[in-house]
Amino acid sequence: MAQTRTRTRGQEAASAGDPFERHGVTPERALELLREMLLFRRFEEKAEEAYAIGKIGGFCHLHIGQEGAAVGSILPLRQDDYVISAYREHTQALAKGVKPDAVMAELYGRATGASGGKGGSMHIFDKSARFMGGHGIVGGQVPLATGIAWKIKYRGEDSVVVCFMGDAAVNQGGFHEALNMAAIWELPAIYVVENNEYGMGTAFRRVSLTDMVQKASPYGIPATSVDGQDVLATYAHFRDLAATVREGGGPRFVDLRTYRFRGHSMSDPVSGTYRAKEEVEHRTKDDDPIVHLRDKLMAGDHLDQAGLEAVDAEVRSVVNAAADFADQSPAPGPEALYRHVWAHLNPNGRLCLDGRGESPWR
Amino acid sequence: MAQTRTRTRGQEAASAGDPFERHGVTPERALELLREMLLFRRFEEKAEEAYAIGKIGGFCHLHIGQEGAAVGSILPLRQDDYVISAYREHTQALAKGVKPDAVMAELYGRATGASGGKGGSMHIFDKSARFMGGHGIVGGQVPLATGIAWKIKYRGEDSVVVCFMGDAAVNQGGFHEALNMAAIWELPAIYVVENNEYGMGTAFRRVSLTDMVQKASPYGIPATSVDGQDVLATYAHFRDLAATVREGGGPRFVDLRTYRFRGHSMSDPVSGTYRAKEEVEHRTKDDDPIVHLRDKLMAGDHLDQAGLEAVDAEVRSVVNAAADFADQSPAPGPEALYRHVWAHLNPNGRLCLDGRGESPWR
Amino acid sequence: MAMMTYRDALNAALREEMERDPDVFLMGEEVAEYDGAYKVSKGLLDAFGDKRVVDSPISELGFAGLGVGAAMAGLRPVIEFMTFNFAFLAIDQVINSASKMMYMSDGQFPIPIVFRGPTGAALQLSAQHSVSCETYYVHSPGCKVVTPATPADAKGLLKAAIRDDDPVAFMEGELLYNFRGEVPEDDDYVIPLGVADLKREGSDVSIVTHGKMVHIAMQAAAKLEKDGIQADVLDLRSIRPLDVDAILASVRKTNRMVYVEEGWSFVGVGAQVAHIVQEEAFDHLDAPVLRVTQADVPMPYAKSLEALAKPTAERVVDACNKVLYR
Amino acid sequence: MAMMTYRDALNAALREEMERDPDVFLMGEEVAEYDGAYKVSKGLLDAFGDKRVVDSPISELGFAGLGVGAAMAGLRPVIEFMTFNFAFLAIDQVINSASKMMYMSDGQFPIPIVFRGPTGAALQLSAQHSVSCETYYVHSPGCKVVTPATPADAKGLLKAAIRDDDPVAFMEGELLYNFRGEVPEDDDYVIPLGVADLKREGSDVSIVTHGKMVHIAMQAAAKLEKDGIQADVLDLRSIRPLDVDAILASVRKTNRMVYVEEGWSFVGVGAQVAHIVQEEAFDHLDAPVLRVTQADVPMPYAKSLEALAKPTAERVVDACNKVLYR
Ligand SMILES: Cc1ncc(C[n+]2csc(CCOP(=O)(O)OP(=O)(O)O)c2C)c(N)n1
Ligand SMILES: Cc1ncc(C[n+]2csc(CCOP(=O)(O)OP(=O)(O)O)c2C)c(N)n1
Ligand SMILES: [Mg+2]
Ligand SMILES: [Mg+2]
Repeated sequence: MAQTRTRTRGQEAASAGDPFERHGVTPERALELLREMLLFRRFEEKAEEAYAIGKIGGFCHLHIGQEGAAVGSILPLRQDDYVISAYREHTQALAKGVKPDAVMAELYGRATGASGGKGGSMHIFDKSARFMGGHGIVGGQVPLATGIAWKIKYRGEDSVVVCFMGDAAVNQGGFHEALNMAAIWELPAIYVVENNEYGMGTAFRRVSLTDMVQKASPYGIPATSVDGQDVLATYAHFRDLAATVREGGGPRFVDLRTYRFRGHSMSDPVSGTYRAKEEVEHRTKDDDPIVHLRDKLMAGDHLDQAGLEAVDAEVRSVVNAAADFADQSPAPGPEALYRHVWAHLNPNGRLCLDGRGESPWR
Repeated sequence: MAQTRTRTRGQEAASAGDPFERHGVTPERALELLREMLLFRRFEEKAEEAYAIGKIGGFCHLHIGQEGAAVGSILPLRQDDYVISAYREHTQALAKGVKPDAVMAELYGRATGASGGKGGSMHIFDKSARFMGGHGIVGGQVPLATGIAWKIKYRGEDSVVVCFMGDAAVNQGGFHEALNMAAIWELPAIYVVENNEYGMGTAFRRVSLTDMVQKASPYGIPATSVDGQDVLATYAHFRDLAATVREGGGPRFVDLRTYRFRGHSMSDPVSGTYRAKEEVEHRTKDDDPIVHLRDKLMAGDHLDQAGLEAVDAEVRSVVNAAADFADQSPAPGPEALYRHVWAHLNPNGRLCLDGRGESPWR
Repeated sequence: MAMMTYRDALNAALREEMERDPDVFLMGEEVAEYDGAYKVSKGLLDAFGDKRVVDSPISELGFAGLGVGAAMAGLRPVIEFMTFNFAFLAIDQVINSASKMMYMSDGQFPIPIVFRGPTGAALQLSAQHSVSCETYYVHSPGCKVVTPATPADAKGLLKAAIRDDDPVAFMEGELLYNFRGEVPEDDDYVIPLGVADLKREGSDVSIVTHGKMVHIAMQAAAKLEKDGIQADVLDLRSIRPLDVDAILASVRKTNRMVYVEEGWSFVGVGAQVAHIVQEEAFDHLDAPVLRVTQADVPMPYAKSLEALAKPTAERVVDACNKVLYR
Repeated sequence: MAMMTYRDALNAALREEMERDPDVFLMGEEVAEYDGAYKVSKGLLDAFGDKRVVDSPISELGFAGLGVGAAMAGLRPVIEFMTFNFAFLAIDQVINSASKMMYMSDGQFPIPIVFRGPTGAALQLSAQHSVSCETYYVHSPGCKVVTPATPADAKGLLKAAIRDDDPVAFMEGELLYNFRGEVPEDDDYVIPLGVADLKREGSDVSIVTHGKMVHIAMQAAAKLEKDGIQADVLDLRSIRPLDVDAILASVRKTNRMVYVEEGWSFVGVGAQVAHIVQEEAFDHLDAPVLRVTQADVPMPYAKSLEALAKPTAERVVDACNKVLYR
């Protein structure tokens, strides 16, 4: 089978030399990646704060710890490439170019949010950024991604679609159906498992006898594995993959190994129930994608403490501005309730049938 | 991965010797297998006739050509093993011990049918024979089989369940979900694809880039492939597999290669649209499981023409008796309409709400 | 006008819309090389090629979702379910993705998709192949439901459904495919969704119905006529949008209504229509609204039982007599 | 009697039934090591071990089907859906397998299975996590639907559902889990399915409802009382079987009815109940039956919109006033 396993960590240990050169990423670009990761970290910390004081409601799934995976996989993409994801998608949206203001306002449920306040944390959409959501049914976005890839090929375009999912999503039947169709029709899709080893409280090894890279083998889709905590390796990996897929190489499957530093959602404890405290502490301390890149940049003299602090201050101000923007934005007014259920006002018949008499579609 | 491919035909060509000895099947047993296959062939030819004159209605999917697959996989099982299948299941039911009378009466829609005339061709059930249906949603029986296997393990029994499906069913998500659960819980199930190369008019190679044996690889389920037109090889294969699974070896996946000699259902032409006439003629002529075994038995002097004719006459009389039984059986009466929708008469509330006032559950 | 079958009318609608709009494509099991399990897509592969007429694997959830994704990205898919019975596997993508996408995204992603195929029973296909699926699709906002009864309606409504920017569950009838009727040949023969059709005019009782049951209703009306009873037969044609005005107009005229529906009664479409009528025409009703539906059982195989389970013209006549206190 | 939460009452029911019958097991996502996403199964893994309290992969179609197969073979599975929103993926196995199996097999294979989990909205979970799923399960014959509103009902009805030989969709409420009330401790406290409960007695108007909305109805009744209006609040408790007699008795007394339901209105449960009432108590109705439901939109996230979308006590009061012509 067409399976290669790129154990990036292993390679790195084996081969010496400059990590930037090795991955073909300039230090300047690496600094941009650092800035993005830091922005995402601060953004989510802000969301965490806002949730605690009730400004954000519902479910809120943080991506903290997984920033390297988002940045490394999405930054190499073009503006006209598509990204689609599940419900842990704030930073993926940001990486694809959705404005921090719009994402934060969505979390706050405001009319200025990316989805007008109707979607919330799990349903961030931005058509102009080609960020295709934000989906809450585990695995539900995978067939959608196949459809987006279908459209790209149908129209003879050279975009690609990158579809993110969690490790638990591969146990959904729709995943299999969608990958098989992408394979037989050679669609330009990259299916990426953000493999943080847990689906809520269930360790992946408890629900699978095989490694993640095996999951695409019945479809003949080439699969690779890459360390998402190493943003340079991830960046290089996706840069190369996107080029291959763009040139008509057909779909790819990636086991993007990472770790979630927070609980599954805001109500889930970080550790204790299904992950030992030691495990979480160890991973959080020793496997932080931001720390990894910072250290490399500093070791190569591309960054010093002052530079780091400047970046941090800058992203903090972006985040604070986003929070202020959200805070000051209006909640959607009552006229929004019935808007956009249907594409057009219907001249005939009734579309809305709740007997309330408030809908223009009555 | 734990995959072995038993290309039975290849082996056969390579190794010489007595086919009965090689597969550990006595000529006496082989004669029984021949008799069963012949019974099934005649049974289905009768059904074909009955359909043509309107005694059987609805969909009717014949198994003609695939008798070796049914006989070779089911005859080695014990009475307390379970079999479950899709809608092309007449001969599998017979092989598991459902009476020809009951199967034929079911096809005729009579009260004496295996399912009281309520199920028809696609839904043959016989609890006492542990024949678990007869399911019409492609792939739908696969999770059910996993559940039956779950019960066997739950109760600490040593039965196995054999689950049949067509080659198209592996493209259903439920197949994947069900196999994964059987794998992680080490359930005593044998999942068998009756790989007749076509799902209706769609050749398997058009909807899969890989071979059938690949389909279980993400679950770590050992997979084998066997020639279903060679009933001796199939018998030996399933005898050995059932023993392994019975001893706690966990689930297995089998690519049981075969060929459908008739159209998909009664309205589908045998050849011409999606299968070339030459292909069908060649396979029908040169790869008939009954002919294969007959030739081996005759070559080994275990059977002569008179013997064959005697067997044929005997099974024809069984089939004719079944048709007579069906013909003379009553159609289910009106009292059957509302019976067995619910397990018990409900003392409270209404279960049946069609406003007709005819149901005892009103 | 041309005489043609319901099947050919659907085929013509597909063909014309595919010619008109290169973004329209057809995908489903056996739709291409096999010309469709019920031959609705006959000749379309030859006419449009395998990029636009596509045989899918048996993966209902997957290809329904594929269609929704393609619609998000700007295409106008027509997804054929071989029958809606198999679409229970795909309904998550219809309800959770297609029907909610535009709302969740605040209008950014309309989903112009048609899910089409037969609903309801044919002959002796038993429990798993005979479900009338309207209720499952019409309950959730965001999805339109269309149920043509005649060849002309099949053509005009399918063209409207394909041009519509919302998801549409377009429900045909296996037993209707061979039904023949006059069909306008005009390329722009589009019947707007939400306009009921008074298939027969009367004054004594309103028989309201949709889909295949229109023909049962017409038979019942003919029988009633022999008894001097004149029935309105109102074919809703689409259940969402629902032509409430036409329903109320008929009931205000006749003061009595019978709803005929192929599927199960409990929370069926007729229950909702009855509710609307009692709410909005309370003082006009001279009798309770009655319904004629499938027996509240899974469809049995045996011919004898199947006949008892299905709604019949006789049952409709009985119900009409009842609301007429005859 | 003991004061306990709805959550603990469900837990007690599971525990008692698992002790009573070794064939009962619980399977679902996070039900074992995590004690359940909503902690309904707290402590059961410790008490019964990992053969009987089983964490499944996220494979709703697969483990629902597994449950049906196990039930065919003689076990009594309780399958937890983390919420019924996710069960759209599994509904094929509920409708096409569980609900039809006994009929298709002419009584050979009853399916004693319970599918349970929360239905309807919690707080700000938006479109894909807030659907009230009753209609999808109650439409097809062969499946019972139970919707407890109080801790005592939760316990007594879940025990009944587990002992029942038919498939039961047992629909809880995320917002009910912390609700406290008196619960009989008797091991044989089983509430028969199909018996509605008059949660409050009045004479002026019948508020009929089920599930979480019972509490909204009670609030509305309290408000109405201040205006001198006495309302019956009838909690159906199960939708199939349906206690038609209790509904009719209440309406025959008050001559007016309002149905309150958490979900969408179009072909909702209330439409069916309204239909039955107008059919069977036509002459007793002094006003049309009105309904209070979710707005006919997918559930929006923003607090402001969510509040508008959900049914409220005020809306129920308004509807009552309307049927009272006040
Ligand atoms: C079909 C479905 N089942 C269950 C859930 C509830 N749920 C939400 S997230 C989740 C775990 C998913 O884990 P994984 O795919 O690994 O993603 P991660 O949360 O780790 O990013 C579950 C069970 C759901 N949203 N959809
Ligand atoms: C979910 C579902 N989709 C579609 C169908 C219609 N259908 C019935 S049989 C069949 C082909 C199945 O082929 P295969 O699995 O290879 O089995 P075979 O008929 O060859 O035995 C199809 C598409 C169905 N019954 N169920
Ligand atoms: Mg995960
Ligand atoms: Mg096949």
